[in-house]
Amino acid sequence: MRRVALPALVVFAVLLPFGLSAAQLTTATFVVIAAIGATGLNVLTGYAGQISLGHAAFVGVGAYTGAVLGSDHGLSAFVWIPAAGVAAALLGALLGPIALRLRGLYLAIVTLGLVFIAQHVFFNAGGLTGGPQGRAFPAVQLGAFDFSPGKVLELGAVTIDSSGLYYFLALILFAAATAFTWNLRRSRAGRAMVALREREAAAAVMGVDVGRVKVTAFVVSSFLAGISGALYGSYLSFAQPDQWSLLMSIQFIAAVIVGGLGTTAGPLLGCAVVFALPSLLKDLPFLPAEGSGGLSAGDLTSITYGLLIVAFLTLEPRGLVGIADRVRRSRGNDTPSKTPKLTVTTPKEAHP
Amino acid sequence: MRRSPSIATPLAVIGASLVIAACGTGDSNSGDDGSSGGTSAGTVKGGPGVDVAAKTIRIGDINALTGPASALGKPVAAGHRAFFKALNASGGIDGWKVRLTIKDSGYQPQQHVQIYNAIRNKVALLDSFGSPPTKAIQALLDRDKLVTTPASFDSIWGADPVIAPVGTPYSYDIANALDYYTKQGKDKPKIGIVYQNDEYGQDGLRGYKAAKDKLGFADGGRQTFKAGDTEFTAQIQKLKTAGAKAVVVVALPSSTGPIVGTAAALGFKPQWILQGPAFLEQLITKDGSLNAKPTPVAAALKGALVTSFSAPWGDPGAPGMKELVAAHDKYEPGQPPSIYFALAYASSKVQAAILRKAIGDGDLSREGILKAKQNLGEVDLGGVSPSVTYTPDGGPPSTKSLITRIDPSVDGFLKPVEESYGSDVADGLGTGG
Amino acid sequence: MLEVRDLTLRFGAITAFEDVSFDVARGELLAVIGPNGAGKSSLFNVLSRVYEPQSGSVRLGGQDMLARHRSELAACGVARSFQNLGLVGELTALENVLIGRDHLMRCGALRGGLGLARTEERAHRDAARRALATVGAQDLAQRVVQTLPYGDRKRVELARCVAMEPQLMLLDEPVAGMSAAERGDMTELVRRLHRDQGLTLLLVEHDMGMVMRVADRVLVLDFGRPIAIGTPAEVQQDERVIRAYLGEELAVGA
Amino acid sequence: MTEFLQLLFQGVSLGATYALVALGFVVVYRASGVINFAQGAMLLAGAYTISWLATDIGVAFVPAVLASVALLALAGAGFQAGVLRRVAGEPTFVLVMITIGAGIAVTALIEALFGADQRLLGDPWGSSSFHAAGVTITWVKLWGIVVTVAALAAYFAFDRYTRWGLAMQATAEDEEATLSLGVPVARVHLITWALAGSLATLGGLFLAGFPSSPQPTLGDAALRAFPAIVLGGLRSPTGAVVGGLLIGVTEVMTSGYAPSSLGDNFYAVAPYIAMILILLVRPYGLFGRAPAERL
Repeated sequence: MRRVALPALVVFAVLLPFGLSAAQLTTATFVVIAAIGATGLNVLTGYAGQISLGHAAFVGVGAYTGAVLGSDHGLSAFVWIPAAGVAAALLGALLGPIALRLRGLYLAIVTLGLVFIAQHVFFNAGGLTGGPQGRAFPAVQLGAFDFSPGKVLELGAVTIDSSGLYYFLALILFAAATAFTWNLRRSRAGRAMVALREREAAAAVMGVDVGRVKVTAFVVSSFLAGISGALYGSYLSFAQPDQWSLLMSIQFIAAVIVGGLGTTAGPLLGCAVVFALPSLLKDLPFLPAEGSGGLSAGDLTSITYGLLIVAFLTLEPRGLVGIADRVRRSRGNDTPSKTPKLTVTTPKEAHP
Repeated sequence: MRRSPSIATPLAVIGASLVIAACGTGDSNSGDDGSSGGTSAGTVKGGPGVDVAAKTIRIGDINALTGPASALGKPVAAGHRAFFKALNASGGIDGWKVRLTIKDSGYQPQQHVQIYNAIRNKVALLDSFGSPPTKAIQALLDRDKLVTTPASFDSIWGADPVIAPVGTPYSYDIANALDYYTKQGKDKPKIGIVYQNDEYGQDGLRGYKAAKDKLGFADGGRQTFKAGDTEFTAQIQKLKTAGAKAVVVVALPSSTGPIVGTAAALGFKPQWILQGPAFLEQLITKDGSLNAKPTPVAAALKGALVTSFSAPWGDPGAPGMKELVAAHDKYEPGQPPSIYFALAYASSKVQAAILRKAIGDGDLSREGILKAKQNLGEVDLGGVSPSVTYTPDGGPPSTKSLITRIDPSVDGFLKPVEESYGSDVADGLGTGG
Repeated sequence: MLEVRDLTLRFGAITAFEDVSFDVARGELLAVIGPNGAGKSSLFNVLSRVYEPQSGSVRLGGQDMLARHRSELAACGVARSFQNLGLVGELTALENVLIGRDHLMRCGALRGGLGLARTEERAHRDAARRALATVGAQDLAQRVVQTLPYGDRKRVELARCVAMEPQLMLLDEPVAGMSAAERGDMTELVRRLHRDQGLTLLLVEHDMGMVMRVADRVLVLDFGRPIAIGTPAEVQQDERVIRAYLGEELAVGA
Repeated sequence: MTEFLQLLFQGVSLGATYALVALGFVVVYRASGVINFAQGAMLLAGAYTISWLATDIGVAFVPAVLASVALLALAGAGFQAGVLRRVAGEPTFVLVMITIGAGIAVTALIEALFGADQRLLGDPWGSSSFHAAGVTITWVKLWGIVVTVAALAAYFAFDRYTRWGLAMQATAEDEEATLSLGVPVARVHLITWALAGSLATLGGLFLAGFPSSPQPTLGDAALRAFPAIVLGGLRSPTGAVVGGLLIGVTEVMTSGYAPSSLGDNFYAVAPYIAMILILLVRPYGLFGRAPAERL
């Protein structure tokens, strides 16, 4: 079953752009770019159980690193894309020690603060970020490949435009990220993360260096966030500091939860729902045309979007992967996949 | 026994895919895909968004009907609709009808890009709401040579040939207003500024700084805030302590109210100078209409100077206003009178002028429309907004400001004091950036 | 090998135990018994550095254990099991045992993620399988732990302790909640580890039958104070021990 | 000095509003371990309901406020019973995510129903004020402080002297044990959510009062109350109040006195920085204690 599924998925992903309209391809590209970042967050939250609402800050750091190195210093995308990951990872490494002291939702709120602090820095570091006015981001140039709008790649009869190029680049990086985390999960560090998520104190007694594992999870997570940010900024071509907002963090965490925490397919599925759904909903035929008075399609989209999250998680708290499991089980084969439940240890405090 | 766990090494995945690097990218022969009836018929050459056989032209409007700017986006969309409905009803442009496609990006750059890619080959002209979203698609607009009218007055637009802003840049408005204000009195008063910490605020600040240097008034303090703040006491207190006689407000209406209200409560009553977007009719009364219940800040706003986008509603001094009000009453009666409606109406008028010239030239291709825009010359907006001029040299379409004073006793609450005010300060500003 | 001196632990006003001192010689199996609330588990939690004692010292092979962080204990040669199981339910038995070998592995996340840690991984998987075989659980390797019966989980946990290759093993109630047959198996297993492999063991247990069968010496705690230490036979005769257990069943024999 | 006093008053009045919002968070968190991200939307809904009743329907102001408090209490309880109860026992973050989804939906619904324009609140105070020791005191701010104090006193009395308060405390300590004692835990959860709705409404009322007005961005203020609850300790009602005041004063004071080298609008992040610094020293907030570690 699995042996057929993976190649089929790859073929599907590769052929997808040729069956989509320009707008749908744009959406798909954003989804795959986001999925790289979500794959990172899945390591931190899904594997290691650390809830972060600060993902947007790392995405932003990656985007600006890419812009400064790629645009201002004219370096190759071979340099600035990885460098974006490294810069974000460094920030992650700095934050790890703070995370060591905090548990559960305390960490969530502190990382929420990180988003606001990062935005403050972005707003005031005008030399790097353009300040409030925002700045342009470089188009990817990989050797002979130019990803700027207006450039096309012709492979025989097939023409791939700028959006398509970004799509494939993002797809390759996403595949690499997924392979990395898949391996990770089945190696020493990944197991240690899961142990940490389930029983932090017990894991430590078993010899797991809890501090190092947490920092590692933060580093991997923010590295992928940085890569995602570099591509996002580049594909979007322009952004202001308020782009890297709490809303973006919430979308990321929603994506990994809706997709199914700690699962391999979760980040991509979740991103497809969270990042593509609003634009898909808007095109529903029964919605009123924009500006035709009454409820606007935009408002209806947001309402539907919020309600879908509520309804979905109420009915299937394990996410999309949980639904896939149900379908499979109802067909009577296969054991349930190992979808972990994220148990936040709610600290019981004594208070006076 | 299970095989040891691994799928292809991530490095291998990247490596393999880079093998294709033998080929490379080239330029696309852009623009001519996806248009319906793109071939020339009769004497007019078609292009994307142009149906030569049916004689229709489609204009896209990526607006902000939801999200933080929706209070402004909705009247803008209504203004566009009303203008083109009226235009089509009166026979269109030499028999050509204009169709409008309105989309909502919620003021989000990412959504804006997605929608742009969806409609770019289906439209001949574009309206794009807001600076950040428009900047996100600017590179794409340049590539597609799609003439675009932004609902945004950033100075920087003047530098891009495909962008056709309809109005005076923010910085010019501030410079003109300060020039006007300082020339009313004999001595040089202290003037402060409160501005929103974003690019809109920054452009206003640019005008303020230029005016301060040129006009030589004293700095009464520069205070910033974040959109959405409700607490302004500290900022106001500092302006008050500095002794500012006049204060420029570069804000959105949701902040203008608290700023002016806080000042009033603290007994600080400077001459307010509001940048155009800082004003909204609902700042004065409950629903923005003349006889509705006044707001708590209405009294404090009385007498404030506003660099308005457009003449007051129904202004008899503006010949174009009659036609505008008629179109409003007939096609968009549900939309309360708004300067944003008038602004959008005027910008649609410019779009119609561009199309008229392109049709006259017999070329509705992207290149033809761009050429028409660059060579359009002056467009008289009937006093609704100061007239605009487009030339191949670029630069701001207008450097003149419509300066008004808030008067809660008139419809629309704005009374013009200068219909088309220009100044040396403004003229020296350039496009910045 | 293990020297505990004057160890005291308090939670606010409540004293968990006070002035506990004892030694465990290399290759010895010392059992700690006592009525509920005597402080046995708290003692374990201090030894595994979960609780911070107010005073006293713990030395292992001459090293000061209280200066170490709890995650360093494994590398110092201390392994422990947990009363309520320290297993990760969603992982397989093999993966759980592998967690116990974390301190013996060297490859970090980067090599692991890039798939460059496979040689090491394979070696440790083999070791983990051997540990599972030691406790007779080799067939459970690929089973997800939360689907296993309780007795099997206990064995997997013991396998993890074995896989940690410790000098000193702390077992917290290894037969609690087991059926009689399972108890017998587990007792035998512990005895084998002790006798055949020469492991040093410290055992907290309620099941006197097991204690009497496997322990070299027994330490009795009551209300946080050591009241007796000696061979099983000596302790059984001790008057204070009998008094402490008054009203509680002192299950001797099986 | 006058300036300092003026800012202090503004800080305290802002802090009082944060305290109301923070208490709403803490009440829910104590009983269920969930941080209610829909608190901002509830606050917004409360402010708009008051505005709608008082200006569109024409209900007198005080009854409008009371009715809104009751309506939002019902809505809170309804959300708990209709949605959250179904997912009881699921991982905390699933519940938190559900509150985020609900928040998005409610905020969009309000915008769809009322439009994005600003509205009048319909309060009797408007911009009226008086002066004391050179400090301008607007009536709406003063009433904000008075109502906050009254609400807090009522809450603490409820918490301390009624059996529901005791039940809430017990549920917070150990839900299973409480259930086994025969305390109707389900009803306790209903009550906490009803309380959260009421407190949010009062918070919304004073955030939307002069010089502000009901507008869709008001809900963001709930985000500023986060530092308050973390500062105080997520489970401590006293902490929420102290944290709220601290954050309000910090915000206004840094707005007034922070050097420009800290960047524009430093005041907006000062609460978060204060929060992180305090958490580094006290990881469970000023009033929280580290939990006994469980293995």
